[in-house]
Amino acid sequence: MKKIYFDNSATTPVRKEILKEALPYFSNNYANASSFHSMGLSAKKALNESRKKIAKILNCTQEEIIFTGSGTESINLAIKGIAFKKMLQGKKGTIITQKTEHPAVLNTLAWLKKIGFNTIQIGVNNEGIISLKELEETITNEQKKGNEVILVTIMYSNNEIGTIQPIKEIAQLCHKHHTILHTDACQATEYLDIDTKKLGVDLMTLNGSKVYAFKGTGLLYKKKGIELEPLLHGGEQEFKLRAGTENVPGIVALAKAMELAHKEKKSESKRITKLRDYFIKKIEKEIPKSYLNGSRTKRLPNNINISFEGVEGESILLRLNEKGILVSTGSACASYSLDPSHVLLAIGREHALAHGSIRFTLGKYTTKKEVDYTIEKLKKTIKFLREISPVWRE
Amino acid sequence: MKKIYFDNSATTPVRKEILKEALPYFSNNYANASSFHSMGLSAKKALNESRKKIAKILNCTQEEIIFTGSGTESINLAIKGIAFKKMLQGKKGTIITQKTEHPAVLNTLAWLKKIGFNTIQIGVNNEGIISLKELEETITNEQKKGNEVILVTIMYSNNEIGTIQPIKEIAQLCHKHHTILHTDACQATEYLDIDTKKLGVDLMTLNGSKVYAFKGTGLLYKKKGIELEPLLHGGEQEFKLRAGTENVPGIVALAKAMELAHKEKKSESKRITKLRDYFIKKIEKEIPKSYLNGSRTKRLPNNINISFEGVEGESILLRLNEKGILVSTGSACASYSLDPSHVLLAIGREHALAHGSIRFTLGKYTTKKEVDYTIEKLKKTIKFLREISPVWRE
Amino acid sequence: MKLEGNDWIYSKKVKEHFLNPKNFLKNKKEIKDFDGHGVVGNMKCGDLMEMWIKVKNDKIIDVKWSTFGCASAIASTSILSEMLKEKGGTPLKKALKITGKDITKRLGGLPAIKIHCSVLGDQALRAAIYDYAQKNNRTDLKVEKPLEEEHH
Amino acid sequence: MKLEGNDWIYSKKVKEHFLNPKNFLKNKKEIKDFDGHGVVGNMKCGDLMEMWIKVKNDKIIDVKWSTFGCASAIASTSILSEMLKEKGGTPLKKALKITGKDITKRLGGLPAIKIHCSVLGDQALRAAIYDYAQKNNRTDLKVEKPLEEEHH
Ligand SMILES: Cc1ncc(COP(=O)(O)O)c(C=O)c1O
Ligand SMILES: Cc1ncc(COP(=O)(O)O)c(C=O)c1O
Repeated sequence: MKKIYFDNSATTPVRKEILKEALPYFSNNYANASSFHSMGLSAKKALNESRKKIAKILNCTQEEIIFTGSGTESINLAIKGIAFKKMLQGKKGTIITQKTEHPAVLNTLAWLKKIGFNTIQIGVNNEGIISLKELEETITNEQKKGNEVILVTIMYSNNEIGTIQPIKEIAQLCHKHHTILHTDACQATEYLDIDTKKLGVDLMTLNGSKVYAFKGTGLLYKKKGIELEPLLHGGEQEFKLRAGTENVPGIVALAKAMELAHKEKKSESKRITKLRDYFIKKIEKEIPKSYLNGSRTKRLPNNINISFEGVEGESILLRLNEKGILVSTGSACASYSLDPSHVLLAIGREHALAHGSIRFTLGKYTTKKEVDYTIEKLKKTIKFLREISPVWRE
Repeated sequence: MKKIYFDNSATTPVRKEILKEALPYFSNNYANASSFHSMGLSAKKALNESRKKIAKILNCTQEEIIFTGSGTESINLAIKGIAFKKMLQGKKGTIITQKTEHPAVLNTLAWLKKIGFNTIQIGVNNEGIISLKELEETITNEQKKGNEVILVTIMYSNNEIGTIQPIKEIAQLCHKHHTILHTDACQATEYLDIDTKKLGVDLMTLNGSKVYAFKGTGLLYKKKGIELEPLLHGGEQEFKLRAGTENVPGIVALAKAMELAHKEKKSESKRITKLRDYFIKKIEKEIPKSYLNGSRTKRLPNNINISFEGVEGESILLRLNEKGILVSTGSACASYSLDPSHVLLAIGREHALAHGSIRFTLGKYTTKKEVDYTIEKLKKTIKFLREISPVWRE
Repeated sequence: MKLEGNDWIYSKKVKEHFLNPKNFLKNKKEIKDFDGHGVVGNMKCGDLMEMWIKVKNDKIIDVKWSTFGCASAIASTSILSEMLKEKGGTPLKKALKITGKDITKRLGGLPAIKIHCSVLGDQALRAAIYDYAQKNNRTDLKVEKPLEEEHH
Repeated sequence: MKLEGNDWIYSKKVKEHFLNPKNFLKNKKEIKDFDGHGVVGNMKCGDLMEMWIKVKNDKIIDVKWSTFGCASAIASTSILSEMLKEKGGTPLKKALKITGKDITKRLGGLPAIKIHCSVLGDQALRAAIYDYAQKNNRTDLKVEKPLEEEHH
C-alpha cells in the first residue's frame, strides 16, 4: 500500500536532489576536511562552499555559522554555551522561555535549574502566542531584582501546533533590555523568512531532518560578538566552537536543502497553505465537534492540529495507519510517556481534547488527492470511534 | 590520477556494502523512530536491530549502548557525564588521563579543570605506553590526599602512532582502586578485540568515521550501573541519556560496519600487519636516518608513523600528494596550528624529528602494489628535500 | 527495507480486536437489559471505560462496553468481553478472579508502557459486578467499591 | 564532486616554486664563491633557512639558499632568490627594503596561517647582507645584527 505521509514535522524524507548532491562525499571524495592532502582540501572546499551558501541565505557571515549534529545539539550549545560562559565568570543569572518550547529547550533549562540557574517559563494565549508585555515585564522584573537575564529563548514556530511567534518584535524587545535572544527555528526553515538580519536574532537553531536533508545534522547561527563556551570539546573545528570530524556529506546536504527551500519558499508556502486551508475547512465541515488547535493565521503553512471530541488520538492514528495514512498525535498514549502534549495544555485545551488531537503535517510531496482520501477515511474513523466511546453523546 | 589513500586513521571511505544497507533509510523508510505509525515503528525496528547486533559484538546488553553523533561527543558525554553527576552531588574530584590522548579527551579535561575539577596527565614511555605503576601511584596518591578519583580515561590505541595500551590491566587496576575507566577505542574498533567483558572497561567510545561507516556517528558503551548526566538534553531517546531524532541511516551503517569489522577482523589484521611490516622494513632499508615512532609490537596493524631526519613533514606530504599519495603528518605546518604533534613530543621525540614525521595509515583497500609505488616515490621525495635542507649533512 | 512480520507496536491479537472490536454498546437503549454497570478511568489520563453485564444464575451471560482510549484499552475491553461470554458465560466468582495479567496474556502481550491500560478492563468488570451486587444485595460476592477517581 | 581550479592550499605560484625550487644550494663546495651568509629560524619551530649572496658593485648578482620547512617556506625562499637575481641583480640598498609582504605578494598570497613563513626569507637575506657588511666593513649599509634565536 502506498503511504500517505502526514508527519513531515517529525522528519522529512531525504529529497533525491539533496541525496545526489551529498552522495559523492560518502565513498569518492571522502577525506577528513582537516587533512592537508588534496582530498582533504577538496572536502574542506565542499564544507566552505556549503557554509557560504547558507550564509547567503541567512544573510550573515560564514563565521557566524556553527555546524552541529542536530537541532537538539544546537539548542544545547546555544543555551548552555551562554550559561557556562557566565558560570566561568563566577555568575549565574536568569533564562526566560515559554511553555510550548520543544523538550530540547525545556529539559536543558530544567537541568540548568538543577545546577543553580534561575529559569522562568512564561505562558501563551489560546493560539499559542506569547504576550510581549508579559515578556517585557518578566525581563524587567528580574532586572529590578538584580538578576541578570542572560538569555531569552523563544521558538520561531511550534512543532505541534505550528504557531508562529512574533520573533522580530521579541528580538527588539530583548535588545531594548540588553539581553540576548535565541530562537529555535527547526520548523521554520522550510516556510518562513530566516534572514537573521531582518529577524534580528542573536542565536538561531536549524536542523537537517526537517528540511529534506539528513538526520543527525544541524547548525547554530551565532551573531558576531556573542560568546559561547563550546559543548563538545576536542579538535579545532567550527571556529573552535564545536569539535569533531566534520560531517561533510551531511553539511553538503543541509546546504543544498536550504538552497532549495529558499528558492521554493514562496511558491511552496502558497501551495501548501492553500492545501492546508482546504484540509481544515473540509474537516470542520465534515466532522462535527472538531477543534483546530493553535492559530488560524499565525500558523505554519504545513501544520494542521485538530482535536476530535470523544475520541482518543492513538486510536485515530492507528486506524488511519491501517489505511496507509501516517500522522502524529498529542495523545499521551503515543508518546512513550504518559502525559498528553504540554503544548495543548499550555494553550488551555482540557485533557480530553488534548488526548484526542491529531497532527497532519504536509510536505513537498503532499497532493490534493491525498488530502481528499484522508478526509474520507478520517471521517469514517472518527465516526466509528465515537460509536464505541463512552464520552460521545450525539 | 588514481589516489593512494594512506589516511585511514583520519577517516575512512564509506564501504559500498555499508552504504547499501543504510540507503533505504534515507528516502524510503525515512520516518522518525519515535513516531507511532508503521513507518516510525519500522525505523524503530531498524534501530533496535542495529543495537542488538552491536550489543552482541561488544558482548553487552542493548541498554548499555548509547548512540551519539561522533567520537568526540561520546568522549564528552562519558567524561562530563561522570563529572556533572558529581557536581550535582556537590562534589568534584580528580580525573586522570595520559599525555597522548586525542584532543577530545585533553580539551574536555582542560575545560573541566576551568570549572574546578582536578585533572592529572601521566606520561608515557618512548613507545607511547603508560606505566601501570605510575597510574596506580597517581590514583592512590590522590586517594591518600582525600581526593576522589572519579574517572580514569586512557585510550585503547593511539590515532597518531598506533600504540596500544594494556587496557585490560588498566581496567583491573582501576577497579582494584574503586574507580571507573573510560577508554577511547575509536582507532581500535577495526582491528582489536572490543569485547567489553574481556576488556573490563566501564565506558568505551567508538565512532563510525573510522570504520567505513558515516561521519557524524558514534556510540558510547556504558556498563550497567554507571551513572551519567546527559550532555544533550531534550527528548527521551537513548534511554534518556542522549536526546535528538535518531539518525537511523547512520546507526544502521554503524551496525553494519561493526559487523563487517568483527567478521573480518582476524584475516584483515593479519593481512594489514604483514603489509605494514613490509612497508616499515622497506623504508628503514631504503631511506637512511628514518625513525619509526611508537612501538614495534604494541601497534595497530594499520599504522606507520615515521620521522625523516632533516626534512619537514608538510613538504613531504605535499610532494607525495603530487604523486597521488595521501598521507598525514605530525608537523605543525599541516595542522592549522603551530605546534608539532603533542604525541611525538610525549614519546620524547625532539622537535626536529617531530616536525619531520609522516603517518601512513593503511586500510581495507590498501594493496602491496600501492605500498611499493609509495616507497619508490617516498625515497625520491626525501632525497630531494634533503638536498635543499640546511640541516641535512650526509 | 525488510519489514519482517507486522509493523505494529501491538500483537496481532490486539490489532484484530482494536480494528474489529466485539460486544461494544451500539445502542444506548440496550442498557436497560443489563443488570450491572461500571465505569473506571478518567479523561485526564486519557482512558475511560464503561461496562455493562447481564447476569443469570450467578453467571455473566452478556457483556457490553464503551471505551475512550488507545488501541490497547479498546482491544483489552473487547477481548475481556469475549472471555466473559465464551462457553456460555462466566460465573461471577470466577469473573472476579480475572486479572489484568490474564487479559494481557490473552492479547498476546502488550508493550511495557501499555500494560497499565489493560488493567482497566478487569476494574471496569469489578465495578459492574459491584453495581450488580449493590442492586441485588449480594454482599456474599465480597467485591470492593471502586475508587471514585481512578488514576493510573 | 567538482574540483574547480587546483585543489592546493597554496597558490599556483607557490606550488610551482615548491615543486621546482630555483637557486638552492646543490653543492656545499659552491659556498666559497659567495660573499655573505645568513641563517634564521630554528628547528623547534620547524623552519630553518640559510642564504648565501654574491655581491659585485654593491649589487647582489647571485643567490643560493637551503631551507628546512613547509612548502611556503621553500617557495618563498625560492621566489626571493629569483626576485634578487632578475634584471641582472639587486642593489644592496634595494635588497634591504624587500619585506615579507613583497615576497607574499609575488607568491600570489599565502593562507593566513602561513604568512609567518614568508617572513623568514627577507630575514635570511638581511642576515646575509649583515654578514657581508661585517666582512667588508660596510657600516654605511646600516643593517642590524640578526637575532641569535629567531622565534616566530
Ligand atoms: C521545534 C523543534 N526543535 C528542536 C527539535 C530537535 O531537533 P533534532 O531532533 O534534530 O535534535 C525538533 C525536532 O525534533 C523540533 O521540531
Ligand atoms: C582516537 C580518536 N578519538 C576521538 C576521535 C574523534 O572522533 P570524531 O571525529 O568522530 O568526533 C578520533 C578521530 O577524530 C580519534 O582518532
